[in-house]
Amino acid sequence: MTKLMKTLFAASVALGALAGAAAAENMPKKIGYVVNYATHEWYQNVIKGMKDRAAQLGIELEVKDANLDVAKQVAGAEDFMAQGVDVLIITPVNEEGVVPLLRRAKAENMPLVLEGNPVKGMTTMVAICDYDTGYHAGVAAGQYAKEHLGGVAKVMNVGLPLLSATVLRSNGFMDGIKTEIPEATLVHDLDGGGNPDRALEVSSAALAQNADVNIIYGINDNSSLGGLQAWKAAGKSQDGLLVVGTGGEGLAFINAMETEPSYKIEAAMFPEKVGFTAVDAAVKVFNGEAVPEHIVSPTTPMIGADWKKYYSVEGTTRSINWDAVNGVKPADKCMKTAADLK
Amino acid sequence: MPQSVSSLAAAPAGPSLLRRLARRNEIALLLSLLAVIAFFALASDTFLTTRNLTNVLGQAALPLVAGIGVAIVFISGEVDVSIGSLVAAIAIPLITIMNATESFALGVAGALALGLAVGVVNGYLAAYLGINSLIVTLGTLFILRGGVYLYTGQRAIPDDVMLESFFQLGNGRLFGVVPHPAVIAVILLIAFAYFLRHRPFGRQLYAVGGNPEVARLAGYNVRRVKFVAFVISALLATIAGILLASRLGSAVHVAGLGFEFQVVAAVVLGGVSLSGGVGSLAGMALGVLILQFVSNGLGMLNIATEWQLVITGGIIIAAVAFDELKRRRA
Amino acid sequence: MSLVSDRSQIVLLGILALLCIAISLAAPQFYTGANVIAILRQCALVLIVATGMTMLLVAAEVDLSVGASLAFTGCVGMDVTNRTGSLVLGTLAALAFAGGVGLFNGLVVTRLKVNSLIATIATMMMLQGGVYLYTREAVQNLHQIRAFTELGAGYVGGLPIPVLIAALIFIAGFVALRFTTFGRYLYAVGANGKAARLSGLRAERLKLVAFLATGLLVGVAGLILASLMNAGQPTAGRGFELTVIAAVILGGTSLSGGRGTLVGTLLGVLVLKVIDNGIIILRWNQDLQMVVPGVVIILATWLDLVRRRRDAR
Amino acid sequence: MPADPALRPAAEAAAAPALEMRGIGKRFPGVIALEDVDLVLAPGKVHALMGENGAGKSTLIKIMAGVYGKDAGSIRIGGRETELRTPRDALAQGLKVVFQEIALIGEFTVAENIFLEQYPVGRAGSIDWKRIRGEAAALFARIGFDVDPAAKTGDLPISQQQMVEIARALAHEARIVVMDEPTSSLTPSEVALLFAVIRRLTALGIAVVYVSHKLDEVFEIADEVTVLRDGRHISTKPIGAHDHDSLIHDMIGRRIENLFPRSRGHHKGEVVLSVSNLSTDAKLKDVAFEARAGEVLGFFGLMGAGRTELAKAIVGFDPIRTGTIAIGGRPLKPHDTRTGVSLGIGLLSEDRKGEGLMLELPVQQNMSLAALENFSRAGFVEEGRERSAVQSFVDRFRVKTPSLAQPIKNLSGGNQQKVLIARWLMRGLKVIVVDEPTRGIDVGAKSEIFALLDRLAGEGLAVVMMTSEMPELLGLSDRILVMAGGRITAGFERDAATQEKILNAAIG
Repeated sequence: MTKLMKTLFAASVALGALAGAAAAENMPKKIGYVVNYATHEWYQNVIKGMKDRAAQLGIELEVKDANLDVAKQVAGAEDFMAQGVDVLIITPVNEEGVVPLLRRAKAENMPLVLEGNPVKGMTTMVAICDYDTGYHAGVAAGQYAKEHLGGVAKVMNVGLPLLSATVLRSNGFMDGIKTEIPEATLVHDLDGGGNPDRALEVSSAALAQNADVNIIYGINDNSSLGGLQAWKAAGKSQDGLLVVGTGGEGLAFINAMETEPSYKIEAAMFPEKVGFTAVDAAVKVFNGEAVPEHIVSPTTPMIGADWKKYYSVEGTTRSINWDAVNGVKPADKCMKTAADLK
Repeated sequence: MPQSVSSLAAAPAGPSLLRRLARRNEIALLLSLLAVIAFFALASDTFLTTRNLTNVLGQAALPLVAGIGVAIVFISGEVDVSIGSLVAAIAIPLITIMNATESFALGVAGALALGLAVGVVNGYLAAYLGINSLIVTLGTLFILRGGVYLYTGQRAIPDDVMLESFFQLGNGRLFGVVPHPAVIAVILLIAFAYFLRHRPFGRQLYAVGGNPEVARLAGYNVRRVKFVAFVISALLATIAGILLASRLGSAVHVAGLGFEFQVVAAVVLGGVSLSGGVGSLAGMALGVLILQFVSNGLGMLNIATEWQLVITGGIIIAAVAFDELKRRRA
Repeated sequence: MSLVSDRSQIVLLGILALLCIAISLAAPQFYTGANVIAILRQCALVLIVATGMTMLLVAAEVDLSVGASLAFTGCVGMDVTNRTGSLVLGTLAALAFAGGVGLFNGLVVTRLKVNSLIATIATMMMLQGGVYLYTREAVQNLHQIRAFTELGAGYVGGLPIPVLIAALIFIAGFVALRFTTFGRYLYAVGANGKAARLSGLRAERLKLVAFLATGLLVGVAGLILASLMNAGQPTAGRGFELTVIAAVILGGTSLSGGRGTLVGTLLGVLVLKVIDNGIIILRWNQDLQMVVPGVVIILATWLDLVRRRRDAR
Repeated sequence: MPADPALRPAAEAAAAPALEMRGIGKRFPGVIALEDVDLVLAPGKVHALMGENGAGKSTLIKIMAGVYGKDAGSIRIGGRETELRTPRDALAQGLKVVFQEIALIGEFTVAENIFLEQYPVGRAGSIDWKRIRGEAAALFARIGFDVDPAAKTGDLPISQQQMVEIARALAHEARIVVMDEPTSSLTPSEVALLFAVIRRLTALGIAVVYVSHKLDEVFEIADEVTVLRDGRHISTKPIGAHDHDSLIHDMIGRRIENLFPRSRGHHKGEVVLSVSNLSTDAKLKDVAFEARAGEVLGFFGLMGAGRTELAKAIVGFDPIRTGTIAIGGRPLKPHDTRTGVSLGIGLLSEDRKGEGLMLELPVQQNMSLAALENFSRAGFVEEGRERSAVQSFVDRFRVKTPSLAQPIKNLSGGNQQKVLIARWLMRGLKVIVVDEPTRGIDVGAKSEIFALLDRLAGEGLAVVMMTSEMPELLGLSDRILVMAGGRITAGFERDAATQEKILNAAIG
C-alpha cells in the first residue's frame, strides 16, 4: 500500500467518524495499551471508550494487562514494542516504575501516551484532575450539608494512601467541603484498600471507635459503598447521613443512588471519555503534533438523579451518553497534582 | 593398617545411561517448552522473532534468579515465600543510597546488606529455632511488605541520579541483542548448577533435604546447611530485586506483589519437590521459561488476563499431576 | 485426652487478654458494644472458613483457594437470586458452586495426588480468572429480598446474624472434630495416612470430605459477605486465604497434620481481628496491620514449639 | 556354625585397646540412660554388645557416633583421651557407626552414598566424581558385593542398601566399626557375605562392635560380649564363657524357659482366608493358599521373595491384577482396606513408624483407631467405653505407659507393638496378618509378642505370619509356606519342616 493510498484510506475512515475527530490525519495502524488492572471496572470502561474510538478511526487496538504487577507492565510494553505497534498507551501501575520504559521507548522512537499519572520524561498524559474531582464533590457535599445536615460536616474518608491519585481526591474533597463549611472535620482517615470487603472492615472498626460521622467519602465506589455497608451493618439509620462516591464506573453507584437514601453525590470521572481522549491523543502524538503535557479529561459531581443525563441503563448494561459527556468542559489545568503532594 | 581403597580405580560405565536419561524430568519439561514455543510460533506471527524471544528471556531473568534461591531452599527441605516482599524492600536502600552517594556500588552493597539480614533472620528462625519455614517466611513476607509501606509512606522512591550503569543493568542488551538480566541469570544458573552438583556443600543441601537424619549422621551440620540455604535465597532475591529496580528506575512499594507465588509455581512445575532433596536447577529454569513463554504467547494472541490465569492454573495442576502419575508408574 | 485443652491455648488466651486490656486502656471505645459487635462480625467470616480449614490442616492438607472462591461464590449467589427471584435457589447455587470448588480441590489432591498447596494455588488462579469471565463487574442486588440483607446486617437477640451463624458452625465443627468418629479419623489420617488406611479408614474420602466441607463453608461466608456488601464483588477476598490460614496456625494447628483444635482456631481468629481492630481504634498507621500479624504468628509458633519441646522432656 | 579359624587373627598382640570407654554416664530429663558403663575394644576382635531395648545400647552407640554427648566418663581411642562431640569427630577418629536404620540418601547413587561423609575433591575443591565411581566399584569388587555403583540407592532392595552401608564403613578407613543390628533385613547368603567381610575387617586389625538380638549370630561371630541392662554394665566375657541361657539371663535378669511358649493344643477350624490365583503388577505370581481359624500360618522367604507384597495385597492395601481373596467365604474388594477390615482381616505392618503408629497421638487414639466404630453411637464416640476398653488391653498386655494420654512415640518398640496388636484385637478379626512382628524388638518383649500371637490362634483367629527369622518361623508356625520370586514354592506341616528344606525352597 502506498503512502498516498494509506492516507486516503485513513481519511475515508475518518470521514465516517464523529465530528470533532482528528480528521484527515495519518492514522496509526495499531495502538498497544498496557493497562495496570484490566479486570477493574474503571479500566474496563476506559478500554471500552478506547475501543469505541479506535473503531471509529479504523485503528486496531490491542490491550495487555499488567494485573497490578509492575514487572509484568514493563514486560507488556516490551512485548508491544517487539510486536511493532505504532503508538503505546500506558496506565502505570506505579508512575515511578515506568521511567526507564519511557526512556527506552524514546530511544526507539516509539510514540507514547500516558493515562492517569504523570511520569518524568513523558510527552503527554491524558488524565482527569483527581484533586479537582474531589474538590468539586466536596463543594457539592458542603452545599448539601448546609441544606440537609444542619451545616455540620464530620467526614469519614475511606481512602487509599497507596496511590497519589486517590490521596489527591481525598485532599480535594476536604478542601472543597471547607469552602462551604469551614469547620468541617476529618474524623477518620482510613485505608480501605480500594476494595469493598477491606473498606467495610476498616469502616466498621472506625465507626465503632467514633460514630460521630455524618459524611462518608470514598475514593472509589467500592470504598464509599464499603463505608455505607459498614454504617448499615452497625444498625444505624441513614437519616442525616451523606455518602459521596467517586468514579461512577459501573452499575454499583447507580444501584446505590436509586436505593440508598443517603447516597446522594457521585463524582463522575467518565472512564469511557478518558479512553476516548487517550486514543485521540495517541493519533496526535503519532503525527508529531504538538500536544499539551496534560490533556485533561472532564469530571463532574452528579447529584441525585443527575446520572441519568450521562448514562442510560438497560438490564445489566450501561451505556454512555456521548453528547452529554462530550459537553462537560474539562479544566485547562488541574488545581493540584501529584507534584504538590511532595 | 587398613588397606587403602584408593589404589584401585576403574570407572565403570553406567549400564543404563540412556534409560536413566529418559526417566529424567528435564527431558519432559524441555519437550513441553518446545511444544509451547512451536504452538505460539504457529499461532502468532510476531512470536518467533529474535526480539520477542530475547525479550522473554529478559523477563524470565527475574523469576530465574529468584527461582535458583527458592529451589535451593526447597532442595534443603524448607520453603521460602518471603521473596515477593524482599524484592521490593531491597530497592529502598539501593535507591536511597544511590540518590545520596551517586554510587552504584554502594547502593548495591546496601541492598545486599538488607537481603543478607533478611536471609539471616529467616534462616535463624527456621533452621536454628526450628519454626516451620512456611510460617516464618509468610511472616517475613507480611512484615517486609508492611515495613516497605511504613517506610515509604506508600510512595515509590524515584531514582534521582539516574546512573547510566544502573539503567543499563536491567534495560541494556549485550551486543545489542541479549538483555543484561538474561545474561546475569544464565551466569548465576551455571554457577549454582555447578555448585549444587560439584561442590560438597551443594551435595549437603540435597542430603539434608532428602534425609536430615542421615545427613546428621554423616556429620553434616543440618541447621547450618539450611540456614545457608535461606541466606542464599535472600541474596538471590536481592539480585532479582536489583534487576527489577533497574527496570523500574525506582523503589516501587508495590513491586513483587505475588512474585513468590509465581516463582514457587514455576519451581514446582520444574520438578523441584516441596518435600526436599529432589530437583535440579535445569528443571527449575525450564519451569520458569514454560510459564513465561505461555504468558508472553497468550499476550501475543491477545488473550485476556482472566483466561491467562485459568490456563496457567490448569497447566500447573496438569503438570504436577502428570509428574506424580509418572512417578507412581515408575 | 488433649484434643481440647492444649496448653498452647492458655498462651493465646493470655495474649488475647493482654491485647484487650492494653487497647481498652489506651482507647476506651474498644469496649463499646458497637465495637465488640464490629469485631465479632469480622471474626464471623474468618471463623466460618477457618472451621473448615482447621479440619483440612488436621488432615494434613491446605486450601489456598478460599479467598478467590469467596468472591466468586458471592457473585454466583447474587446473580442466581437476581435471575430467579428466589433466595433459596440463590443460596443453593452459591453453596453448590463453593462446594463444587471444594470437591474439585479434593479430587485433584486425592485422585491426581497433586500437593494441595500447589493444587489450590492453581485453583486460586483459575477462580480469579474465572470470576471475571463470569461477570465483568460487581453483581448488584436487583432483587432487594429483605432476608438476604438480614443475612449479613440483621440481628437476633442483639447479636448479629453472621456471628450466630459462625457460632453454630463453630459448635458443629467443634463437636464433629472432638466427639465424632469422623473427627477422630481426620486426626488419624493427618497423623499417619498409611496407618489410617491399614486400619480400614478411607483416608482419601475423609480428605475429600474435609475439602468439601471447607468449600461449603466458603459458600456460607461468601453469601454473608455478598449480603454485607449488598453486591457480589469479584474483587473481594484478596488475601482472605492468608488471614484464615494465619488464624488457624496461630491457634496451634500443625501444618504437618494430626494436631490442632477448633478452640485454638477461635482464639487465633480473635487475636488477629482484635489486633486489626485495635490498630484502627488506636489510630495507628494501618500499614502495621501487615507487620503485627506477621510478628505475632512467628512468635506464637515459636512459643508453642518451645513449650512442646519442654513438655517432651 | 563355627567360624573359620583361618580368618581369625592368629596371635593377639597386647596392643592398646582400640577404644576404651570408662564410667560412661548419660541422663535425659527424668531418665538415667547410662550409668558407669565400661566398654573396651581390642583391635581385631568382634565385640558383641547385647541387651534388651532400653538397656542403653543405642545410647552408648550414639555416644560413640558423636550424636549424643556423654555426661560422665572418659573415652580413649588408640590410647589417647578424646571427646566425640559431633559425628564428624567420631569419623575423624576412625570410628564409624553403621546404624540399623538405613542411613543413605535414597536419591543419590550408591557410589555417592559411599562417600557422603567425605567427598574426594580435586582441583579447586570440585568433587572428583570419577574417583568416587572408581573407588566405589573397586570397593565392591573387593568385598564381593555385586551392585552397580551408579544405581540410584532408593531403587535397591533394603538388604542391598544395608550392604552399601557396611561397604561405606570400609571406605572411610575406619579402625573401629560399630554395626547396629546389621542383619535385620539380610538374607542368609547376605549374612554369610557380611560375616566374611567382618572377618576380613578383623584380620586387618579393625575392632568391630556387633549389636544384635540374634543369639545364634553372636555365638558365631563374636569374640567377646558385653551385656547392658537398665543402663548399667552387667558383664563382659569371652563368648566361650556363655551359653544361650546364660546370655539371656544376663540380658533380662532371669531365665526364659521357653522363648516360644507354644500351647500345643491349637484346634484347627474351618477355612477363613482363601486366596487364589493372586498376581500383582509388581511381584506376586499366581499365589494361592488357605488359612484356617486357630492356626498360625508362617510364610518364609528371602528378602524380595514377596512376603510383604503378599501381606499388603491380601488385606486390600495394594492393588492386585488378578485373583480372588475371600474372608470367611466372602470376597474382599481388592485395593480397599475398608471392606477388608469389615470382613475381618487386618495387617500388622513391618514398618511400625511408617504404617502403624500415629507418633504424635496418645496411646488411646492409637489403640482404638480400627475399633472406634464399636465405641460409637450415631457417629459419636463414647469416650468412657473407649477408655475402659483401652485400659483393659493396656492391663492385659502389660503395656508400659504412664497414661493413656501419653504420645505413643514415647513408648518402647515392644510396647508400641503391643498397642498395635491390641488395635486389631479390639476390632475383632478373623485373620490377622503380621509382617515381621518382632523386628527391632528386644528378647523379653519378643517372647511376650510370641505368646500373644499364640494365644490369638488359640482363641480361634487365623494368624498369618510373614517372617525372615527362622527360629520364629519354626517356633510358632503350625504350617509353613515358603515363597521365592513372588510365588509359593513349598508348603510344610510343622513337624515335617526342617531348616534345610525350608531354605532350599526359599532359594527357589
